[in-house]
Amino acid sequence: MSPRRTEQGGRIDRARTIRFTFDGAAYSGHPGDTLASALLANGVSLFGRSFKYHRPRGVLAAGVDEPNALVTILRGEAREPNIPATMVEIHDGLVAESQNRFPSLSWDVSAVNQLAGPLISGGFYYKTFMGPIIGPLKGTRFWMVCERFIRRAAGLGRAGTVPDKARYERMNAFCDVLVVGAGPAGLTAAKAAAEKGARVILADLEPRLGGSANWSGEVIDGKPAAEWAAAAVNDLRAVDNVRLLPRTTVWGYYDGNTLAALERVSDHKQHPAKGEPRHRQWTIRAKTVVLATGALERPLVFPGNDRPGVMLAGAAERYANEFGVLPGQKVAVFTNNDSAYRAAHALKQAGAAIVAIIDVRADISADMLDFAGKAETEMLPGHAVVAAEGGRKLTGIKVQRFDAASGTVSGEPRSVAVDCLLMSGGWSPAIHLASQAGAKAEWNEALQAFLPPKPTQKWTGAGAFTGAFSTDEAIEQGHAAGLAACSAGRDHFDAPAIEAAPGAPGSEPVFEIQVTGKSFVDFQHDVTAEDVRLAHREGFVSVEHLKRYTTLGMATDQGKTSNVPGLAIMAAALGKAIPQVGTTRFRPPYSAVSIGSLAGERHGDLKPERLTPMHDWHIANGATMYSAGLWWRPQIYGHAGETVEQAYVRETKGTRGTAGIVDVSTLGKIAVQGPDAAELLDRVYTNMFSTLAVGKARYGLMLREDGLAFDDGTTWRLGEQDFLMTTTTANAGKVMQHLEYFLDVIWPELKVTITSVTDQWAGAAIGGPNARAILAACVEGTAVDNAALPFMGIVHGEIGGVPVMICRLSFSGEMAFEVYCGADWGTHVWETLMEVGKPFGLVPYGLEALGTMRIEKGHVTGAEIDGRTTARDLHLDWMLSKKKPFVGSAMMDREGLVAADRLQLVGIVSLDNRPLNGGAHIVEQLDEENPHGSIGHITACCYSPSLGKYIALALVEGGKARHGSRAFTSDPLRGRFGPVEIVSHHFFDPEGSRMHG
Amino acid sequence: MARSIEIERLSPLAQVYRAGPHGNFEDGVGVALSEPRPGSIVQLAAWPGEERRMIDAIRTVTGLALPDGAGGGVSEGGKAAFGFAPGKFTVVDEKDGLAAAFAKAITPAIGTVTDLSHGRTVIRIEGPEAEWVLAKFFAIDFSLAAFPLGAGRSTTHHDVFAQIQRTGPDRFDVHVFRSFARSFWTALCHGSEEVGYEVA
Amino acid sequence: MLITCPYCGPRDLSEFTYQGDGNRQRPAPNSQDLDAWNAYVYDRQNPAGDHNEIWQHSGGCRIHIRVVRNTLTHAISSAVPVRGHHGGKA
Amino acid sequence: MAEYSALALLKNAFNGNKDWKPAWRKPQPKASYDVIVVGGGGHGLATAYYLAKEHGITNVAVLEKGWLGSGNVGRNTVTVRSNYLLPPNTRFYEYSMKLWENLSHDLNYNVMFSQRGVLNLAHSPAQFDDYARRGNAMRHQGADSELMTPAEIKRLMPAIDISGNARFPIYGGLMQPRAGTARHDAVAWGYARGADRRGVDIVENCEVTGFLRDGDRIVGVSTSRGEIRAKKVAVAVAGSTGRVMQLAGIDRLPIESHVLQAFVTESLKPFLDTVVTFGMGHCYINQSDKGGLVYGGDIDGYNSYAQRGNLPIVEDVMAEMLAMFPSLSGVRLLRSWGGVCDMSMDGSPVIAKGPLPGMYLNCGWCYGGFKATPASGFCFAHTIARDEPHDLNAAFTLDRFRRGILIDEKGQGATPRLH
Ligand SMILES: Cc1cc2nc3c(=O)[nH]c(=O)nc-3n(C[C@H](O)[C@H](O)[C@H](O)COP(=O)(O)OP(=O)(O)OC[C@H]3O[C@@H](n4cnc5c(N)ncnc54)[C@H](O)[C@@H]3O)c2cc1C
Ligand SMILES: NC(=O)c1ccc[n+]([C@@H]2O[C@H](COP(=O)([O-])OP(=O)(O)OC[C@H]3O[C@@H](n4cnc5c(N)ncnc54)[C@H](O)[C@@H]3O)[C@@H](O)[C@H]2O)c1
Ligand SMILES: Cc1cc2nc3c(=O)[nH]c(=O)nc-3n(C[C@H](O)[C@H](O)[C@H](O)COP(=O)(O)O)c2cc1C
Ligand SMILES: [Zn+2]
Repeated sequence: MSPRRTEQGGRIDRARTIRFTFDGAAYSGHPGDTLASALLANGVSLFGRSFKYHRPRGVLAAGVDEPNALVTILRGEAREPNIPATMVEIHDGLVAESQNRFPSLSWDVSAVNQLAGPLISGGFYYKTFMGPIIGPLKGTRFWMVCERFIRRAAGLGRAGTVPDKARYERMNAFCDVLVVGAGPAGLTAAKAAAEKGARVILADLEPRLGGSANWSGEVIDGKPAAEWAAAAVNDLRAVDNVRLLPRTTVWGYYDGNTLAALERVSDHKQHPAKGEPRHRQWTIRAKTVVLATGALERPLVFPGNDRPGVMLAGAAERYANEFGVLPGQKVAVFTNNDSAYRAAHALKQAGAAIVAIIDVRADISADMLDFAGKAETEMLPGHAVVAAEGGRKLTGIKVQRFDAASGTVSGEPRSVAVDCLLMSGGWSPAIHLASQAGAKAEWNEALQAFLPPKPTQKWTGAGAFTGAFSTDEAIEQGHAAGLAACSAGRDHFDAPAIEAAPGAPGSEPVFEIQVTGKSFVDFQHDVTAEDVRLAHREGFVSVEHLKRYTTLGMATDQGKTSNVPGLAIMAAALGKAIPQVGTTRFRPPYSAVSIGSLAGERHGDLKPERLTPMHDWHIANGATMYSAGLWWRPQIYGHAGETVEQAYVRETKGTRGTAGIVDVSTLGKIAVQGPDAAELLDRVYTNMFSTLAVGKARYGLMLREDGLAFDDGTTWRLGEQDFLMTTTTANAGKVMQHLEYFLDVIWPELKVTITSVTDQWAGAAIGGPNARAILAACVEGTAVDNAALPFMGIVHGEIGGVPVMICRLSFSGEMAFEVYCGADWGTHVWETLMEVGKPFGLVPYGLEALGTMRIEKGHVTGAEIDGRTTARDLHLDWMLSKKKPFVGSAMMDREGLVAADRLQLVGIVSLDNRPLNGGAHIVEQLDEENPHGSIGHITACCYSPSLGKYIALALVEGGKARHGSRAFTSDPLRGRFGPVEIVSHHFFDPEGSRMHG
Repeated sequence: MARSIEIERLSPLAQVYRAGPHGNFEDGVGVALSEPRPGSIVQLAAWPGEERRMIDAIRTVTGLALPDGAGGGVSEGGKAAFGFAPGKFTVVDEKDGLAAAFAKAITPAIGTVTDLSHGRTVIRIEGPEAEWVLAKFFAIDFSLAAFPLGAGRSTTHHDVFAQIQRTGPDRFDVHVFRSFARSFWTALCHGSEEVGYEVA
Repeated sequence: MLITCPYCGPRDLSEFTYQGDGNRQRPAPNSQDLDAWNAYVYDRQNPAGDHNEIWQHSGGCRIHIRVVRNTLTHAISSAVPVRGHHGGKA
Repeated sequence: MAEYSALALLKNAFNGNKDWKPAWRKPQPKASYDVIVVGGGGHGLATAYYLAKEHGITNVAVLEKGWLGSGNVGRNTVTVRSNYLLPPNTRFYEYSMKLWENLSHDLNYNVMFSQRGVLNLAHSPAQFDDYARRGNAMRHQGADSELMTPAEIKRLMPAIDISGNARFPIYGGLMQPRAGTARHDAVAWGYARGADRRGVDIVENCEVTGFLRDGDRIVGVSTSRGEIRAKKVAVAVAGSTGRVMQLAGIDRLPIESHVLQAFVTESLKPFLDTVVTFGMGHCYINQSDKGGLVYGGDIDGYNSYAQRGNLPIVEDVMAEMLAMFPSLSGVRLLRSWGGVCDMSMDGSPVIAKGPLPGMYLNCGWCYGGFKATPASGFCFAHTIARDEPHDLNAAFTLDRFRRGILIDEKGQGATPRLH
């Protein structure tokens, strides 16, 4: 047994031993230990190095407020930096490392930074590194050289670079009452609400529910408080309207009483169960919340207060009572309030010698003096610690007479040899969650603490959170809050009897002992009291300026211990009262949250995949798949040894030579049904649809309200009141919302139903000289000749025993047909077509060939309808009906939209027979060295097998007027320059003789 | 599609549907996952004021008597129906032919019928942990009090739109777009591993 | 944030799409009044306080909802369907 | 006031840093000024600075309702770039970049402008072409840009996932090497000190609560610290544009105020030198000199003046961050916050005279106005001093919407949440 482990007591399981490593050295501890308690028990005093000065640091706290003892946890190659050792439960095989030290924790070269202290005081970097005005280091160069070193010196832990395989999950929960904090107040609140039948969730960030009852040493209803709490927890566990969430930090209080909580599900296990996540991110929608988050102890500010061995009094008490660990053998206590006396007592009972209690207050109540007597200690009222000494371990302190009213010290300093100093600067209620909405905390002079703001959401508070610092008040308030939360009236409450140590709440308004030496306010960030005063001198006097100028409160602990002392020192410098200075803004998260948990199930799988009905066929037949939004689509069906260009050229030639087939299932399909369906279409399309005959389709163009082009596609009239609209793949969702908006908001009088039927239909477009013959060979129940199926006609029939709907329309420019069938039959119909088409030379083709054929035809897609072009720019003005208003018609003729210099659609032919690049620009005068004078850019390009040339579509200033003129492609990014000719965008078969057949 | 089609329908889940127990099942499975594969799914939309007649038509065609109220529904004897939006209903039948039957019963004066038999994939999750697993995906309250038997809910998991009907005390039918079905199924299986699951 | 859909009940923000200022008036379809169109398409009320706005329950029943929401606190004081349907009725 | 320099630092270190003086004075507002700038953000302060420096107009007050820099200048993700597509933007932001490159010197204040590069990831050939178009547009306007291959990207940031089996594999990227980051607060403080040194009064805790009028004309403001008259009143209040203009009786503008959240992780040893953006969604990350990863994503998507957001966006941003860097799941989010962005109807700003006589308006910065700070101040000062726009801001008018002369980088039209 290590010298620091107490003989008995504590809520650890001494019967079992756990082995773990810290910085490569093997240690052991017990179930119930944290990494901090286990290391302390092993006599470790040095845990880490501070951020700026690399000062040696030990453990300050015992919980979530720890600023110093940060470690990196390793899980295989995955790294979790900056975890407070106080929040790590040990398990067999745990591997932890210290941080921010080189080469080792005990010998760190950067500790020389301490010498440069005054030089690198708050904000020093703003005042220097501006560099020379001329020469190679001018401008920002000099700063960037210096910055490299600063960056290397800064930072705490190291992040991993190997993907983390751990599982993270999200969970949605609903409840009547969420109780945050399972101390005496929270436990009582949960019980009261549960008894009224409310659905209750009780969350606490600690593994062991019970809060301070686990270490207060008090007696409740005749039982040690910890046992009382354990019994209460058991009662709650037994009822099924309560969910207990230990290891769960409620970290965010969002709108609508939505709270975010992080459950550390399996961090404490060596081997998580199968499928068990590491972290679970809870989103809890609570009708009401009980905030019972307790209070956090504050340090005192005096020289050397950061030495390993200087610890918060409450933390030490907790180590002794909850973990059976003695933070020191020779202990002094330094306080401005009564609560630390209990800590002295606890440590005394656990076997330490209490050398002295140094209290800034000159007058101490008889109760407390009496109580101190039991700790067999020297009492030093009206004294202060003016120095804590030692390096990696505390060796002693210096004490001087202190006058609290004037804040001055007097008399000779006296040295006291101790290996541990407990300090208490009073308590700050953990009001973070209540304050996240931005409401102002209220300063309480008696308690010297900020109390919760007025509720901005539906919560009630209880216990130390409200400033009620005694257990009987906490329990009383907890009960009342539990009832109030489920709108139950107050009833008779048998409050338990409590035996507690004496002590009044509140503390003396002493935050700093102002003597020479480095006195730390923000431990992790090395912000000293002098830094606060420097900020004051330089005019950074608003608390928010103070924070930003010194980085006070910006470390991983977010100033849980440091904020109040910091602003108190600023208030003193300004000669103002603390509430006039105010606090900085509270923000989520309450304590740091793993990014993995926030990504939840999306870690490793960002978005779902959308697959067409024929997806597996494409894969089986050699398709290279292309991610288009969420969809996967065949890019090419490459043959062995083919380049992409060779493949699409072959597929294009095959289609234009014989026949080709392409999966068009991804096209957006919207059923537009009802008596006013045609009317709606007339209003949203630029052209007329009410005149369309049943059994016919029409190409349509939609504009946005602002008159710019929005989307295009064909719409099929399947019945008098029944249309099937198709949209581009990318815009399917947007068009759907566009229509729904108009129907709901603008034209509620229209009787139209809009339904997304994209997934109902499998679609295959089959085109080419043999397309009709292939269909004729397999379609039953209808003819497909010109008479039965003219251009833009629709017929119904069967292929392979499956009902199909066929529309004759063409994107490829060939005689082509779109064949639609029920999606579950898509593969069957596709395979039938392939089978029947084989003797006709039918080839499947992908997006590249599709793109090639549309470029040859000059059809536009999203690359041209890019939200900045008008119908005129795209030469679609023939579609703008003059007979009716339509969405966008009023705005489409604004001066900027009809200007002569607008970018308009043209064709481009490469004159040097080299490929063109998408995104290349077009210039009139080539200047490779200093490119300028862009007149437009290429939107889509390909090798055109039909023309035997590299061609492109482009948007170019002036457009049509340039047809036949020479220009250059200018693509400095890819070093591609060369002559081009600007031509009409109709490259191929402009009369459409092929598709009309 | 009045007559039955002989050709087998291909489920989007076929490639990933692996019958048997999975995940942490050693101490029993928390949920069973399956694909009921109904013969027909239709969506019905009533014009404002015609909801009553629509509900009557549903009863005439399917024999299902829908309760009043938003999201109300029933599920019995291989058929199910529920409201999913104002005046809008999803009706499911293990047999095909529902769209044709409704096309006769619902006149243009009442509303519209849209066949989605192929467009939606129904995934069934059943068992003591069904609520727990679904709560990993959807931000709605699955407790019986908030989500009564037979009721339907429209909701989403990120990009995946879903209509969910409670078809048993611990059974839910989740309707998703067919194109997303495989992805969602895979995610659902993944999320079920913790409680152990069996694919029926 | 939770928005109470008149049909579906309280639902998470993630299920909704914001459709902006609900005070805008669309001119008559054949109106040639460019100022009115400009006001409708481009100008927005942007108050600090209660804002009359339109949301779509796009991840749910897909109806549009007229919501009065305070832009300083995000508190919602009313949410009714834009269209004439009544909440709670099938 | 003392020059800042390494020498001054050393000298002060020796006497306990006792001699440093306030970075700017805390004057009482005078009864009248030549120019009042409403809003002590980056743009307002830069405007005052350039009014003094470029136009010799020093009888200027900057009125700030809270503490200086409490707006977006003090809460942004610090990315400075000029990688815009459309000529009016490319030109303007490239000019801004040039001012940034010399700003620390100009201000005698190290704003920590660090040209560490900004990389936009492309996830498909189509997106790559789109970026190439933008990169080429930049090159044709004299800005720098380069395309990068996945292997080059991997070399630059070893933790990035370039595996082909990522849901959205990385196809390449568009890099602007001269782009980078600057220290947000330092920009506000540096401009404040610079303007103050030239005689400008910077008045904090002075909220403009109304406008003084002479007929149509704006002749001053009423404030929480009394009435102040001015020949010219310039409004540069970013996210508060709607509220402030309402005080002048203008209750509709082509502006919506939206909340944008930002995030910072705990400090890490150097992990990421370059600013990087994800292409299949909205997420951008850089690492601060302190070691925190500073990152953000899309706006929450609803009108708000609350400076705080909600969970859905938080989760989206984290998921996208891990799609790029799947090793970061164990790294922890330290703090999140929000700022109110003045989203315009085409995503581009307004720097113009008007809309009322005696008034000048600077707004519409969406979530990209930090990088604009120097050029915005420069152009706004020019517009105020000369009563006509500089060439660089001539396109940023308020009437461009009505006239259809839009500057719509994303092609999203009048849906501010999509810009
Ligand atoms: C989270 C976030 C991330 C961003 N990231 C980037 C980025 O990476 N790169 C980039 O270029 N841009 C970014 N931006 C945008 C950029 O921060 C802003 O566009 C820019 O700061 C706005 O200009 P400003 O600095 O003048 O605004 P602000 O700093 O907001 O200044 C406006 C000032 O006006 C004051 N004010 C308001 N009303 C009154 C009144 N009635 N009286 C007196 N004063 C008043 C405010 O208090 C405020 O201080 C981001 C914005 C946010 C919110
Ligand atoms: N001056 C004093 O003497 C003093 C000061 C403070 C507290 N106390 C003691 O505090 C007790 C009050 O009981 P109580 O129940 O109010 O507080 P408590 O400290 O016993 O319990 C608070 C609990 O809330 C948990 N918690 C805090 N923030 C959380 C979050 N965001 N998410 C999840 N859990 C969170 C903590 O882990 C803790 O277990 C009394 O027993 C009293 O003796 C005394
Ligand atoms: C670039 C940048 C880096 C930041 N780094 C930190 C940080 O390391 N620690 C921290 O607590 N906050 C950090 N913040 C956030 C600020 O604390 C603060 O939340 C933000 O400036 C908004 O102000 P507010 O929260 O007071 O409203 C950072 C902010 C910015 C803009
Ligand atoms: Zn709804």
